[in-house]
Amino acid sequence: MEKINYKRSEPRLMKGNEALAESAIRADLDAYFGYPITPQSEILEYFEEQIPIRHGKVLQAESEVASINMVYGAAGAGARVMTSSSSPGVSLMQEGISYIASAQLPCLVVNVVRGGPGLGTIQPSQGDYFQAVKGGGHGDYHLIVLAPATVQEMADFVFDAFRLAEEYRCPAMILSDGALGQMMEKVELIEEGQFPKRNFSWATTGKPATRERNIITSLFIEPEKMEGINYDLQAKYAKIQKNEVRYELVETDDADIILVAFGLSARICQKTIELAREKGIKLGLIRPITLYPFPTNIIKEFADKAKFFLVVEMNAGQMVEDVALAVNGKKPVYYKGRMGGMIPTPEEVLVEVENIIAKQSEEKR
Amino acid sequence: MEKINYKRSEPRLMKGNEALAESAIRADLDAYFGYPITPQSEILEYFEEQIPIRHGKVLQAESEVASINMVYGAAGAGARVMTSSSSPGVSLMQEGISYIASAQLPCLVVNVVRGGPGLGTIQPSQGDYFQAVKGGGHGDYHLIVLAPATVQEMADFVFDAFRLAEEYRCPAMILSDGALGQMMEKVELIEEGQFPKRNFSWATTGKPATRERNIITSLFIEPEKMEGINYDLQAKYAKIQKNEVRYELVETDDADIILVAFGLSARICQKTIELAREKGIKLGLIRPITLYPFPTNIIKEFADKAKFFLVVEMNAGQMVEDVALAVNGKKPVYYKGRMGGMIPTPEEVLVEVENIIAKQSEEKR
Amino acid sequence: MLKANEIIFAGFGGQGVLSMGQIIAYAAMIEKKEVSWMPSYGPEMRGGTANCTVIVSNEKINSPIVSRFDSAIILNQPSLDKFEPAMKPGGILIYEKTCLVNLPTRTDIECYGVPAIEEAVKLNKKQVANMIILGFFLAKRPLLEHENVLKALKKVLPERHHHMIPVNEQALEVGRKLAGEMVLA
Amino acid sequence: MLKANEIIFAGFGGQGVLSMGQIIAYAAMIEKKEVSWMPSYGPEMRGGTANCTVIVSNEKINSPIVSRFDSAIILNQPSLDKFEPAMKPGGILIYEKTCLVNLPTRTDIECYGVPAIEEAVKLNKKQVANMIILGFFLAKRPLLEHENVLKALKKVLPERHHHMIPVNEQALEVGRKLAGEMVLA
Amino acid sequence: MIRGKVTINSSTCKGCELCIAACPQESLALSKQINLAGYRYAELAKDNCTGCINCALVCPEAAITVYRQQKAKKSVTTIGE
Amino acid sequence: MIRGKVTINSSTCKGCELCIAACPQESLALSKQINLAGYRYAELAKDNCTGCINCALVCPEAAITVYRQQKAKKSVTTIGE
Amino acid sequence: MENEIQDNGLEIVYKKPSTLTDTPLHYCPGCGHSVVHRVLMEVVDELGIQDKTIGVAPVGCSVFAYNYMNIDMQEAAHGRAGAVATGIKRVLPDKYVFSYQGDGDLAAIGTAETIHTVNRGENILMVFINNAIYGMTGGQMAPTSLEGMKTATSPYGRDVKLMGYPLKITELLAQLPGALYVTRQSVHTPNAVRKLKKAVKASFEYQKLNEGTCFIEVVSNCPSGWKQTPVQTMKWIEENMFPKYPLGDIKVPKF
Amino acid sequence: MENEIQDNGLEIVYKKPSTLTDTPLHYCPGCGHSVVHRVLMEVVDELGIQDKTIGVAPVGCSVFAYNYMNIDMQEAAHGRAGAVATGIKRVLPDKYVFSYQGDGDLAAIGTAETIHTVNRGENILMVFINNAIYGMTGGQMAPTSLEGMKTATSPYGRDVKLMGYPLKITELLAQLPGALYVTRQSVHTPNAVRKLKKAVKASFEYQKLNEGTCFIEVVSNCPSGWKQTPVQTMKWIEENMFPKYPLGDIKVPKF
Ligand SMILES: Cc1ncc(C[n+]2csc(CCOP(=O)(O)OP(=O)(O)O)c2C)c(N)n1
Ligand SMILES: Cc1ncc(C[n+]2csc(CCOP(=O)(O)OP(=O)(O)O)c2C)c(N)n1
Ligand code: SF4
Ligand code: SF4
Ligand code: SF4
Ligand code: SF4
Ligand code: SF4
Ligand code: SF4
Ligand SMILES: [Mg+2]
Ligand SMILES: [Mg+2]
Repeated sequence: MEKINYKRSEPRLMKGNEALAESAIRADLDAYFGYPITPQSEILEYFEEQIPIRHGKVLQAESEVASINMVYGAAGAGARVMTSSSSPGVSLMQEGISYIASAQLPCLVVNVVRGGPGLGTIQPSQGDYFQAVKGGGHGDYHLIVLAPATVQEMADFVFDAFRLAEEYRCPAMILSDGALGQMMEKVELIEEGQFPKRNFSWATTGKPATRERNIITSLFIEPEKMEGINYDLQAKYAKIQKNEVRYELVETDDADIILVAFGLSARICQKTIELAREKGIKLGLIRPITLYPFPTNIIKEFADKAKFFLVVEMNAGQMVEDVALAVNGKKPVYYKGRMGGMIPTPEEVLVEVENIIAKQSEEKR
Repeated sequence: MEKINYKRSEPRLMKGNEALAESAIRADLDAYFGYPITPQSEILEYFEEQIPIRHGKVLQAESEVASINMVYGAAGAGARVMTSSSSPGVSLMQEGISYIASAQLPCLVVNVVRGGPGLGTIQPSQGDYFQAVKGGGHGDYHLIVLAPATVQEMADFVFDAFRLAEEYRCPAMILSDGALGQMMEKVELIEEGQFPKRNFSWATTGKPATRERNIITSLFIEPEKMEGINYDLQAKYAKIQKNEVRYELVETDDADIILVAFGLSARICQKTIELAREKGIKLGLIRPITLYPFPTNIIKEFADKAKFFLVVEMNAGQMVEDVALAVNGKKPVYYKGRMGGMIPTPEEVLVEVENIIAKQSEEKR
Repeated sequence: MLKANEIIFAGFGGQGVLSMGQIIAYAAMIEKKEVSWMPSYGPEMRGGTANCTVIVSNEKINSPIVSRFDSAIILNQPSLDKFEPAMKPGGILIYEKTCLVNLPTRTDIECYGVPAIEEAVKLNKKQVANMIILGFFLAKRPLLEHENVLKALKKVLPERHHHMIPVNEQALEVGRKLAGEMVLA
Repeated sequence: MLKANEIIFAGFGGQGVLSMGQIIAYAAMIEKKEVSWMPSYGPEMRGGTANCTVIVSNEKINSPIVSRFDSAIILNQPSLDKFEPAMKPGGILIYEKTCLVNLPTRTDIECYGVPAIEEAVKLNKKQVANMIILGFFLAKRPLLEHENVLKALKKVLPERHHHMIPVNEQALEVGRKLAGEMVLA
Repeated sequence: MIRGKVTINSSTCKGCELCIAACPQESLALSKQINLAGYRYAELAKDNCTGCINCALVCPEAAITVYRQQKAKKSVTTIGE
Repeated sequence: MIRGKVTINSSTCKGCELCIAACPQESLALSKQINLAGYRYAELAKDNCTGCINCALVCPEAAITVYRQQKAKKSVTTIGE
Repeated sequence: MENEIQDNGLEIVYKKPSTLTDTPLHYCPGCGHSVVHRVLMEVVDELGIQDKTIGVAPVGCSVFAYNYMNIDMQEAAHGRAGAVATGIKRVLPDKYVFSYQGDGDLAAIGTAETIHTVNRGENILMVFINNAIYGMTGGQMAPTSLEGMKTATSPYGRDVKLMGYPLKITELLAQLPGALYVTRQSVHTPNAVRKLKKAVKASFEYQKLNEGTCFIEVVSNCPSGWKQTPVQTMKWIEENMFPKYPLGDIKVPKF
Repeated sequence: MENEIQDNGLEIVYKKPSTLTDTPLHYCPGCGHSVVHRVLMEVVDELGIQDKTIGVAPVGCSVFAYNYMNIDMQEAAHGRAGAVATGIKRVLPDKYVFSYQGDGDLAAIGTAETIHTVNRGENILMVFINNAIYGMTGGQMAPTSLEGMKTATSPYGRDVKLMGYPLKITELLAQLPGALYVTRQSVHTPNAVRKLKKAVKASFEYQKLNEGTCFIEVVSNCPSGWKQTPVQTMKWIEENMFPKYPLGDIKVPKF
């Protein structure tokens, strides 16, 4: 993935949700459509406060179903547009997201995940990983999924998400969680005016005499044509997989045990590494930043070196499947997680690591 | 999975959709709620014709969102209840399904899949595999997913689905496709009156003085409690995985190449086996009948014997991930599929097999 | 008889191609044969092309989807254009005479043009043209017993049209007779 | 000074626990320290318990979630019951005197009961009790420069309340003084 | 009486007969022939058309063009009123 | 004047003062004390209550029980009317 | 706790209905939700239908209604209480079924379910708490928020031309043939509560007739969302809500 | 094809509007959808706004509207055309935006989006084709199906007490302050088509004023779903549809 050096403002202390919203305004957002839901209502509230006195459009929709379809319309009209919600609301958007992916429209969907399933809790969770990366809607499609781990990334990834979405005509998602949305950290925001708009030749802006009419649709009633669309999509995904993978390596150089974790869990794991190294356990962390495209290759590489992998998630074990697919049987892949709004502690992750080590050395004996 | 020998009626020629609906009436369905969508509108139409002159309730809802929430209400009231739809409609149900799974209500959701993503086509597809088995809604939950391959199974699996759903308090899904829904085949229906109703102590039927009030909810605002719900769910899923896996083996005894396919694809593959064996290629087929719980173990077993696996799907490659997870690197796992409403032919599957054989023997040299 | 006969019925919506297929399917079921009937469905339901594939077999049918056919009943031009190339050599292709502009050209299949509409008009029921063709087909390819075809007819025809059974039977007979007279198209 | 100080602020909604935490966080940021502020949020927003965790550190903060604390500011009984056991040995626990029925019992931590409400009433602004406690805390744990705390106060207080800055400053001072007078609870 | 004429696109006409029902002059009728889509199409059967455009207004296929005797200096439009 | 009395559950009362505003007799007032949930609660402050139940009708916490001088033979109900 | 008749010649004329549980209500001080809960349970008590009544709670502040009402209840997804209640009533036609929903739930995300439930004349009671705000999520604009009203998502006041007009959904519903009884009540005074209770009682009694949906809007308050004291809210209801949402029966059954 | 003025002194007084493409319409013979398409494009032609007009097609028989109208168009998910049109109009406020929807789309699954689009007074035109049936999916009951009407999902006739009453959504919408112009038109006669066109033209002109939503219901037919010949359907419209869905303006702008 491309790395751009933007000019940034002085550091500020901001909530993740607000940093994300402010960043979107600075990314020259044309329109936001959304519906309140904890723990992300601050995003809508921030826009309702700022957009009228700055630039862009904001509308509180009657529901998440309406929101995502407003996004579809505005994106189809060539606008830079986003919505945000939390788990139940994002489930309601699945049909719309499938349409957007199929019609190949760029946009940003933010999911500030909370504990599920059902109404669940409003505490942080990563239970929507599968929905985000496998496609919770119908048919074969993908979102480009970015997983921030800090308030700084909540802000920055807005730019990345729009850049990728627009480059690939593909909806992008920021998969965050309640803790990242609600917490305040220092953030150096990208300054306004550095992120130019593209001119989309396919957008429905009114057909001038000089071009064919533009049509935004996902309907191709002949299956041969629909298959063609699917081949196009798959080719695009292959390209994204090739070019846009992003991850972070933490103390992996000498590590013989690899933690894999994203978002908030990855920060927990960093603390675990600290604790482990104090005890002489050589832990390292692979933090997928793009969940789709998934950093399969780097994990594959480490499958040769590491003794085992431990995937730490705030869910019942979802990304662990993608890690196992990457490792492909070369080394054991374990899972440790908490669910329904609970957050694993660095200490309990360490205990898990130690238990596995003990078990493995026992097996050897 | 339990096998029950039901008394059956004389063979009839029926459309898959109609056989399924008739079978549901014979399974003493209490209520159906649904909304028209091709290629499954016959299900609603059949009920609207038959239920008024037989037994049960039927209601054409205003949408799929309404349907699934009516199902929630009726299931919570202890009724045997179902809905059906096709891909875009099932996407709209994802929030409701997550609620039902979380509130642990038994019910049946039928997805007669069509080509996606988006509005797509109305031709048969298996593009909703991920949505069905990984959970298209938010949070960690599963449906019990049955994949029929014949009109006979379209009918029979209704009984299985309700039995499992009610035993585990877990929503079940029949994952079919447009072809199976629309085609006619001979079917011997299970006769009425053999499938007793259970009395659910948890159902909201009005609180008598003699018991505590019953509450159907998926809200557990303390994350500790919500995690408890999640542990219960995971324990249930483990039990389901242990007891309810179902699959079919076709000519696998002497096979050195294993096809894996479900539903309509599996029938295509059977023809491929025929063609292959004429050429002396020893093909066999594992047909997962339950997609969740997935028949991981049997695939694992064959990983020791087979040269390679070829997963044949009417999608861009979804079940292939679950097969690869089961094989865990022991043997190569390949994918062959068509998308967006296209159906692979037996011949092209065979060509794929031959290509892989050629490639492999080339690699050896 | 062949192990299986894979038949395509194709024409405009409203010409009765789906019910022709269903009659064959029902009759085959009555004879305890294996059978599958697969419509092409679509927004084209409402006009446009309609077709169905019927497989009649003595063995369990695996793939209900076939791309090559033993028999074809063709009631319009687009269907001929689509399905003539998909015929297996030695197959039979029957078309309604007045519905085609360009006739089939393959020489490795049997082709028959049946004046079904003309004959149906003679019976004062234009709608039974499809039954004339069906009679013709079954005479050329005696897959099924006549009496079972009649039983199947009763199944497929909605109750409210049962008064039309006699004219349908008559039509089958007309087709059968035409087949006797006609050796090659 | 410690590498990091992990502080919990807890009480009822409306007692100003969240803004206490924010003032610390802002001041730390002004001093170019690393900082994170994490609220507990919930339907309890509307009454019930509210709390926030603040980490002030000289190094990059990895986990913003902590389960053991160096410092605690406690404004009601349920919070004491919940967080007293979570204190690290040697930590400091400060509570408002009139808000508790049962006092803290641990002996391996420093505990102080501050008569903040009483003092606030003296200032004719009951709402600044939290600032008195904050002043007290910062006197006992001089994590931050006073001037930066004042700057932070201005940040956290909404514009429309800026006329209340003086009384808040006064309150901080009162707390600071109380701390000087008080050696152990 | 004003003299008019219609031409009907026989390949797009679907033979719905709405024009026939709408013609106050009963000028229109269905053809004996069928077109490639399988429909009998509408034709001008009598020479009494007044160019009132009623038929065109109700034609779902926009298959009808209507001509009318030139009047003084009305400018040509594509519009039905 | 009818004699009445109210008792107020001081642990569930949230001190919203709706009862105080609704009492035509101005019989009620907030306590000086706070309860465990941190609220000052309503109390009967004067002895002029008529048992009109107005306060109970508006109390969100159902914290108020109202008593009234026994009349001839009205049967006891739990109901507000 | 107390004896029914006291020694001193006082008799109990009002006490907490027995169908209300002892769980402390989680609502903010002075919130109208609690009053409506109590009134509902008073009627259930009075009619003796605890064993025949099934309630549906929404997503909104009243999501926990089932903690307080000692009857069988279901918690519906946001906006879908109408559909859930339909599901229950269709399979248990002899039971009393009611839904309880806020204005966001019923009139924003649940608009379709609300309209079609009433249009089908489902034989249920729908209780609609109009507090002109999204209470639970922290005071955002609701479809019923008044023109110019400041909320968390209309910080400059509701601009009706951009954000929509206050939606009088009750008036719309009253026009549907499926609606049997439609009324707007309030909780701002003791008398209003008395009337509300009458309406609730009538609705349960109508439900036996299977003649259509009963719909009660309750103009309520949200001290937290409105940033007013409870006593202020009651005044604000009168001065600001009633002009837009006037009290009274909008449709009464004709028999 | 033809010259504008013929040799024989005849001039063209009616021809296919140029903004209609040459793609043969996929609709069944005699279907009203086609007529409405044509009328819309006649107005676009006449106002010369092809380059400023963006249409939104629904899911329903008119899903392919974009194949026929030679303008920029979007195809919306079932029921969501109102939301999609809102999205477009908000970011392109100077363009003419219209949605085109069937009765299942607009008044069943899309009820919430429809009501809130109009309630916000989105400055768009909504065209609503009421053919009292789900045409595309094969003739199932629609919210607007008449009492007793037999459809694929009401084979014994619509039982309004079980299945809901014919929904007069247009009347409901007219009451929303966001609705600027609400009218019910038809296509059953040449004169009806003339009036429809007037309404469409007025709506596009109102759209420039930014004063609210224009909403045109077109009482249309579905020969396939109704199992009638096209000519029969026009009579059936008059005899059966109009008594329930009377023609005419329901709300006109007051300036
Ligand atoms: C699908 C979905 N969207 C949004 C939410 C968040 N949410 C919870 S309650 C609520 C609105 C509550 O407002 P209202 O219905 O008026 O009830 P009140 O709290 O005012 O009583 C919202 C938007 C949710 N839980 N689910
Ligand atoms: C989410 C979803 N549900 C259902 C459908 C199936 N569907 C397609 S069109 C349609 C109804 C069409 O009826 P109407 O809106 O009245 O349009 P008409 O065809 O009558 O013009 C339905 C239910 C769908 N495509 N998507
Ligand atoms: S223009 Fe008028 S008179 Fe001429 S054919 Fe058409 S309807 Fe008849
Ligand atoms: S109205 Fe048009 S389509 Fe119908 S018959 Fe006349 S010309 Fe043909
Ligand atoms: S019963 Fe009436 S008089 Fe007595 S305290 Fe209550 S409101 Fe006042
Ligand atoms: S109304 Fe109830 S809760 Fe409010 S102050 Fe009075 S007794 Fe307390
Ligand atoms: S937020 Fe408003 S509606 Fe919710 S409990 Fe508090 S006062 Fe009541
Ligand atoms: S099905 Fe009905 S609405 Fe659809 S095209 Fe045919 S006639 Fe028109
Ligand atoms: Mg509300
Ligand atoms: Mg319709």
